[in-house]
Amino acid sequence: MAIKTEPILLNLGPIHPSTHGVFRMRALVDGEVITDIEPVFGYLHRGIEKLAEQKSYRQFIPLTDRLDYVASMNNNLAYVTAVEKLAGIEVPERAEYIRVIMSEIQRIISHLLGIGSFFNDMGTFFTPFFYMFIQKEKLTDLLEMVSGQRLLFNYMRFGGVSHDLPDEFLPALNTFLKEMPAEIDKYERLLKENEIVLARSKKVGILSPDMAINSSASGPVLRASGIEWDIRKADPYSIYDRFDFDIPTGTVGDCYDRYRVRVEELRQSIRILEQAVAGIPKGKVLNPVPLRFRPPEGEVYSHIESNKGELGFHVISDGSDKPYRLHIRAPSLLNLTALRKMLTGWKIADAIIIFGSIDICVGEVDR
Amino acid sequence: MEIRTDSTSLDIDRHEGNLIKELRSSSTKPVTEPSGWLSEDLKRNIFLTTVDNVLNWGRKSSLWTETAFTACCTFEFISLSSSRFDIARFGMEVLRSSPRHADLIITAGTLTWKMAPQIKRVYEQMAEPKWVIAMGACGITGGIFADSYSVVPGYNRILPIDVYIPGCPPRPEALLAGIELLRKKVEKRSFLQG
Amino acid sequence: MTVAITGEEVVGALDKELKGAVKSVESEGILVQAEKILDIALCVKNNKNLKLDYLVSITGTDYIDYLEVSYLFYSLDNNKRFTLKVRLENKSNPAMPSLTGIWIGAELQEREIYDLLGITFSGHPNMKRIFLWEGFHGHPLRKDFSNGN
Amino acid sequence: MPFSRFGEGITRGMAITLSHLAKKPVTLRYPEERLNVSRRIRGTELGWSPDNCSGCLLCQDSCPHECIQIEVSGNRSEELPAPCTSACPANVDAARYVSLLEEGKASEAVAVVRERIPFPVVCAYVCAHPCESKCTRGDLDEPVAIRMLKRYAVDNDKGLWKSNAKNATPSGKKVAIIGAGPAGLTAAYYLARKGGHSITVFDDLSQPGGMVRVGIPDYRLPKHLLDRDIDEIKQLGVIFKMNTYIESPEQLIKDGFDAVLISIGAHSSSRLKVPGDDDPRVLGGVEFLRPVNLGQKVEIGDRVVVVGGGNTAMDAARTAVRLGAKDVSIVYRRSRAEMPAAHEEIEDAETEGVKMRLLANPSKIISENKSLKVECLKMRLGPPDDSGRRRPEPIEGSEFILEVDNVIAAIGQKPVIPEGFNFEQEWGNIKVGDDMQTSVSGVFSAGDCATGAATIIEGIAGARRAAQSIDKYLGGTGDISESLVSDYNGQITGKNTIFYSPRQPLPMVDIKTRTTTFHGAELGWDESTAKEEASRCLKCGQLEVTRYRLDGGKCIYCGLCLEACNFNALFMGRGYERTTYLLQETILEKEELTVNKKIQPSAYHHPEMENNLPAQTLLVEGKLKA
Amino acid sequence: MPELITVGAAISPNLPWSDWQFGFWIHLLIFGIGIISLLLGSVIIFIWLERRLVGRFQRRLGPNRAGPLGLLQSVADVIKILTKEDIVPSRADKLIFWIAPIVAFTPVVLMLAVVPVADGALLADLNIGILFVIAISSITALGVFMAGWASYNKYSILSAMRTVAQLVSYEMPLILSMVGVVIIAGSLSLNDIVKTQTVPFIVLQPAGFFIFFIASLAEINRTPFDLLEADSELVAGYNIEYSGMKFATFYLTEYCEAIVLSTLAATIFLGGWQGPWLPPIVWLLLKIGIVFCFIVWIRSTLPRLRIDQVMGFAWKFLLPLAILNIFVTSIFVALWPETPAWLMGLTNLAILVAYILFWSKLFKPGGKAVAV
Repeated sequence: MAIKTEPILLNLGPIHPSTHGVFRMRALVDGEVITDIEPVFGYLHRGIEKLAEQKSYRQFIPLTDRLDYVASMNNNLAYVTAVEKLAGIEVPERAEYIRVIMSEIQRIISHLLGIGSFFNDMGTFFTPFFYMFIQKEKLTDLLEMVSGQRLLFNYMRFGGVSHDLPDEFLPALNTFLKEMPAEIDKYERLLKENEIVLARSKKVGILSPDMAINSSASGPVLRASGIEWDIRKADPYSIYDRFDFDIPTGTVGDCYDRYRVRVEELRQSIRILEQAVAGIPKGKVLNPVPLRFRPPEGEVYSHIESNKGELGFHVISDGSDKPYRLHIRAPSLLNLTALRKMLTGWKIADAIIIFGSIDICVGEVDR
Repeated sequence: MEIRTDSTSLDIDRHEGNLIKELRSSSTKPVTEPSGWLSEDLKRNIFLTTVDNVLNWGRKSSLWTETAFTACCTFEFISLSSSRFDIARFGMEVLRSSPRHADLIITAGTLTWKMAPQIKRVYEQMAEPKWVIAMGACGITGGIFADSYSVVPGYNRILPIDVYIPGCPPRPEALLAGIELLRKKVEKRSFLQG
Repeated sequence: MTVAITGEEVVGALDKELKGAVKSVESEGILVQAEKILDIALCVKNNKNLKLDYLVSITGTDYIDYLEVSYLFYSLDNNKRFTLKVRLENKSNPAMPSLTGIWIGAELQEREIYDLLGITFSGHPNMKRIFLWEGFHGHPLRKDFSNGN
Repeated sequence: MPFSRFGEGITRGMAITLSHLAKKPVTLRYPEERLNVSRRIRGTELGWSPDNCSGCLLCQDSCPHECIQIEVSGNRSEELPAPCTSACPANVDAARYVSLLEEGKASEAVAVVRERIPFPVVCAYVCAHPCESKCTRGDLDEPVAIRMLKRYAVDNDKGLWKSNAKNATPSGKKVAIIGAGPAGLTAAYYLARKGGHSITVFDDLSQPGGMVRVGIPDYRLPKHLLDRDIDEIKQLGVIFKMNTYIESPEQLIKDGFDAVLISIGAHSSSRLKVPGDDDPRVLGGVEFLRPVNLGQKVEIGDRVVVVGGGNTAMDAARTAVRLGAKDVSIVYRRSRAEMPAAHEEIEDAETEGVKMRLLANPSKIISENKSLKVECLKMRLGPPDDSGRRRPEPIEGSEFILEVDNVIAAIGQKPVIPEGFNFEQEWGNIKVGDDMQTSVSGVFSAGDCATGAATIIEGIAGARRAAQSIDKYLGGTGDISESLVSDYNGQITGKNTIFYSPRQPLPMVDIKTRTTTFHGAELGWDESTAKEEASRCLKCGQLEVTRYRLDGGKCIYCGLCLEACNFNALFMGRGYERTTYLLQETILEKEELTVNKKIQPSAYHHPEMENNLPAQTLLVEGKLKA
Repeated sequence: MPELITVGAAISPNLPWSDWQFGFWIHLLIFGIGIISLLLGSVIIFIWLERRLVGRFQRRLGPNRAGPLGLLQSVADVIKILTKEDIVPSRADKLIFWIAPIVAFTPVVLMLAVVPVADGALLADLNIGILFVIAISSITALGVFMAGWASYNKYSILSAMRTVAQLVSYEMPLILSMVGVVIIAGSLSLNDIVKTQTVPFIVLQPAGFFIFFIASLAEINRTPFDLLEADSELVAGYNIEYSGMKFATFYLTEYCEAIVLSTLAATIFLGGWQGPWLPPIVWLLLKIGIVFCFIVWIRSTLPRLRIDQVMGFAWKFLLPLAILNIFVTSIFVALWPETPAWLMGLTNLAILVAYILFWSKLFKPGGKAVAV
């Protein structure tokens, strides 16, 4: 005889220590088990797509930093390559290399934060998070040296990058690349075999491959379910076809696999960085373009492999100096499509872990 | 309205929508900053008793922040509490997520009208001696999103602000300077003010 | 390289009665009638050599005299890309069938288009505003939206 | 099962956290140990220097969300030289005459131009307009069409400049000028008007004008307009001796001339230097254009190929089209971005049916009786050479043959210096000191023959300098500046906001008349379009900035305004600890922005500061390097 | 009045005032004040120690600005919390809301009554010391539940449910692990247990100490079992609605529990006040400090377990081990009373290791998704 229980409507509300920003989940909870959960969006909806229609192409660049504020370089890259494809601007060789270096550094920073906050939700009192943060501070130093800012860089322009690398950038990057693999091994020893981590994340929140494809997930969430789809390999943009690296994929598609895929991607990014630093040529870094330049009329969709997944910019121009319509394909929003199916049936503690393993950034979800 | 489990999610949304509309129509002018103490110092420098000094010292050196972080400035606050710019030295690394225990709100991020009632409710729930730091351009005047249809142009529309920190995002040291300024303000608080 | 499937290839692959629904053919996609979109999408997804099983993104645009919704698909196996466009003339209350039946990925994006552009998708499990609050007047991405700030 | 090796993972994790106890904490002890931020930091200290700021409002326009409000007004106390004025080799005050034209004062505008150059009409039609490449409006969308505006002014000139032009008292000195090109005539004009010397100009051609007469085809500059400028010089009493070939300048000195100026230009085009280029059907660029411009009948085949990418090549190709050639193509060894010709010339040539074969270079010419076979090689652009242009490298085995009737080599001109001129020469040009005097005292030289083939405006500028030093040589003051228009007292109205507006379209004659006749291809503007175009000018350096409000609270320190300002007027400091109690303190007015000179400078978009600022503290080496 | 004296004599014979006329009252006074001041003093020190130690584990400095080396940091915290506004939610059940902190705090202090600070120097030398400790320690669960229930907040009710489940299910292993010690010591009084510990019982009873330590971690809601106020899930657990003075008591309870249970571990397993050169009280404080640092070390490394895994761990893993431990020690004590200490300890350790390896193969941490 089942005990009659009365469900509670619980708000894992906008202000909650582990919702990675202002994301809200209205959960109908029966004791500990979640019977139904409804994500509520819009607490950080700043109407960036509407603002884009009132700004010139160049004035929109600082806004792209604030989309996924942990992947500011990749947002810039996605937007700038889209407009370059539309207007046919070519980029000097050195600028392409600099863009790849910056994009990979940004991917390492974002994965470090993603993994760190995944373990924060699991309860380790900020310790692995701060170890990863020490590494992130080193990378932030490098990016601040290049662009002058620590988090939102506004570094890339149409036709290249705004400033050249200072001369002590490459040696500093080399020392970082030499010591980073040892750090990653340390994190592995700290967390990879930890029994409590295995108990909490193995076979939890499984996203089956066909459900992943059907719910248009992308990035580490899609690859953890075993589908080998990475834009840098499938549709190489910029000069990614010159570097050799491989795409880590998971097998089961549970929280543990998502964590493992992100750690492996750290190693692959280091491999790319080493090759890029070795091959960077001399030369100018920017083909200047007027402040209010007018791309030809037309429509373009260009995508890159951002940290959270496929970040696409659909730019529609009517020949004037302001974009007519600019749609941003946000990987974090689409990774959340299957959230309800992944969470129902699990307990609240698991819901936090599964949500943390998807690693969204609310700035990109709500735009 | 009592939100019961059987009420459909649509009318919960509608109820919250009305809250937002009320707040939006009522908060059109910025709330004046509690900066009375600045001028008071010049007029008649109030005599701080030793009890005041001890209390203020206690409050100053254990400010607990509320985790009401919204957007990008969050990561500058986290790097502030991380190993390099460690804020635990000022006794502030205790992040209490319940408003009852916290006594400082740092507005790390853009405030949208949909989020405004939540932030206002959290501020009202906080126990009395409480302060607010407006961090970053979005906190001060809405920053780059000031003229968007869904963004509150500056936290001072709904909260009285004690310290403004420009920057987008302000560096961790700028945040530390802001906190130093706030600690000076807490020191000068007299018991009479309650 | 993700190569775009041309409109002609897809029209060729469609069976006869769907051909009528195709209004115009562009280099990277086709423009179809709003009513027929469900079965065209189904046919495009299950067709053996097209296999466009991954819905990438849905973009809604307000072209003053009509609203256009463009769907972008990938076929992950043979690395192909294809766009499907629909135009809705009446701007007072535009409506079109929802694709959540075939792709779950369309759910949030269609809610976003409903919220920001005002196009209702019939058959959508949870058709309400996604970003703005329920009592918000108007749809921001319409060109005639006055910024009521 | 997760607990299968119970304890082993946990203990290894505990060991790692324990090992961290031994490591030294990386905490920065604020405020004692302040971080040395990057040289390029975009700090929250902002500075603005009123004397550099030209009031062009580019920073206000490039700010994504209007944090900068600027109010400009009337005349500036002391003028800042506008970029277009300083870009012009002859320093023509373009900024002033464009703002004059905004009020439709055409004759005052011409007077401003005449203050610096005697050939306003020639420059209005065919100048290479270096001023437009430096125009600040060019950074925003498209540069102001300064040359077209000058053409509008010249077409509607009422001759106001003549009224307040003053001739100097005759000095009794005699000066001989060899070569009646733009350089020679400019020197003649100034020496006659300001120096008061009696001038005799010798030239071996039949009419004065030099390269402007024989090099530039009619559709670009109708000859009667050239004569309008030359008549002004003739009225000064300059004696012209045409069809006379001077053997040696020393002889002239002996004949009683006190000084001689050699300005014979560069009239012989360099040869192709490929096997088979001695065939009569292979012509030099100038050799082909001279008879056409002098009105003689020139026979030309149906298929013509022009080698070269400069203005002369464009003129040769478009003249060939007008002479009835059916298939005219240009062969140039670099790509379109590197072509030295003005980009509107290239576009006009293309619209008139000239085909462009870029990245190709002739390697051999096989002459047969009925046609010429030109063998060309495809080229590839290598790394940039010291001149900044990328050196073309031939691709082996990529030969292709062009069947043509004529080949025109417009790859550069060299001066023809007769043997009698026995003084130092440098790379085929006459060597002159910085006072434009050759190795023989009393003999000066200016124009293409001294500097090598260059634009008309550079020749005029050289001639001005030569005239000054000749006047000084002859005992005069050497001051040839004149002010022909009353001191401009009109109130220049500044605009507080600038709107995006592209350049006015250049009206052209219909395509059929352009390809068959030599009538002028470009039509002038009417008054309203000229005013509209002139209103696009941002009046850099002419405006006084009365209010510069920057909202520090709203600013996101993205640096776009710094990148937009090319007058070095805005800078960000390295200080970042700017916190205030009151909202008004975050808003910076003009005073706060300029008064705190003690801002530690940041090198953001100021590359010259990159090396003399302290290096950044890097955690990369594992310790806080001071 | 005379029965007072006799009662006093029963307290502890060798204390100087045991035969005074009002010896009993003086004894109560001295030890009462001693325990309270020692506890609160050590709480202040240990809060500071924990924040510094966690900082050091994370390669950063802990609090060092409030007073020399940050020693006055916890003093500042206490001052601030005490003078905060004390908010009582309108819908809260006022009476229970007010009593809950007291009910949660007092048992913690009471437990120290039976802990010997030196030979015979304890407030009440009850011969049923351990029974008293166990009985008192289960009241805090009641206090916490009252707090959770009275503050009319969904999160606190959820965390109150979790408390009852966790604390109750970890009482069993806690008690049974102490039973092993009692069998060897032969007496329930803590003083006798300490005296019989010529060899600290951790050597004799490693399995017992293992169970006791893990169960006490669960009792005081410390990682890996800190589900009670799992700040990443249930925001702040039962003390969400408390602020000001009441929250100070809860904050104090949390740390006092940690100290009390480390004193218990010290007295029962590490030989209480016994130690070669230093005075007995210093030895006791030293051992408490060591156990507390071990707790902090665990807190800054391990993630948190899910509630059903915590339950499964208690009932399926610790309880059988505790019963096995009692069974083995009773065989030793009954059949070979004079076995050397090292042999007994070694067999106990062997059982512990064998048990862990064998059982972890079969042990399933927790259920999968519930079909909804």
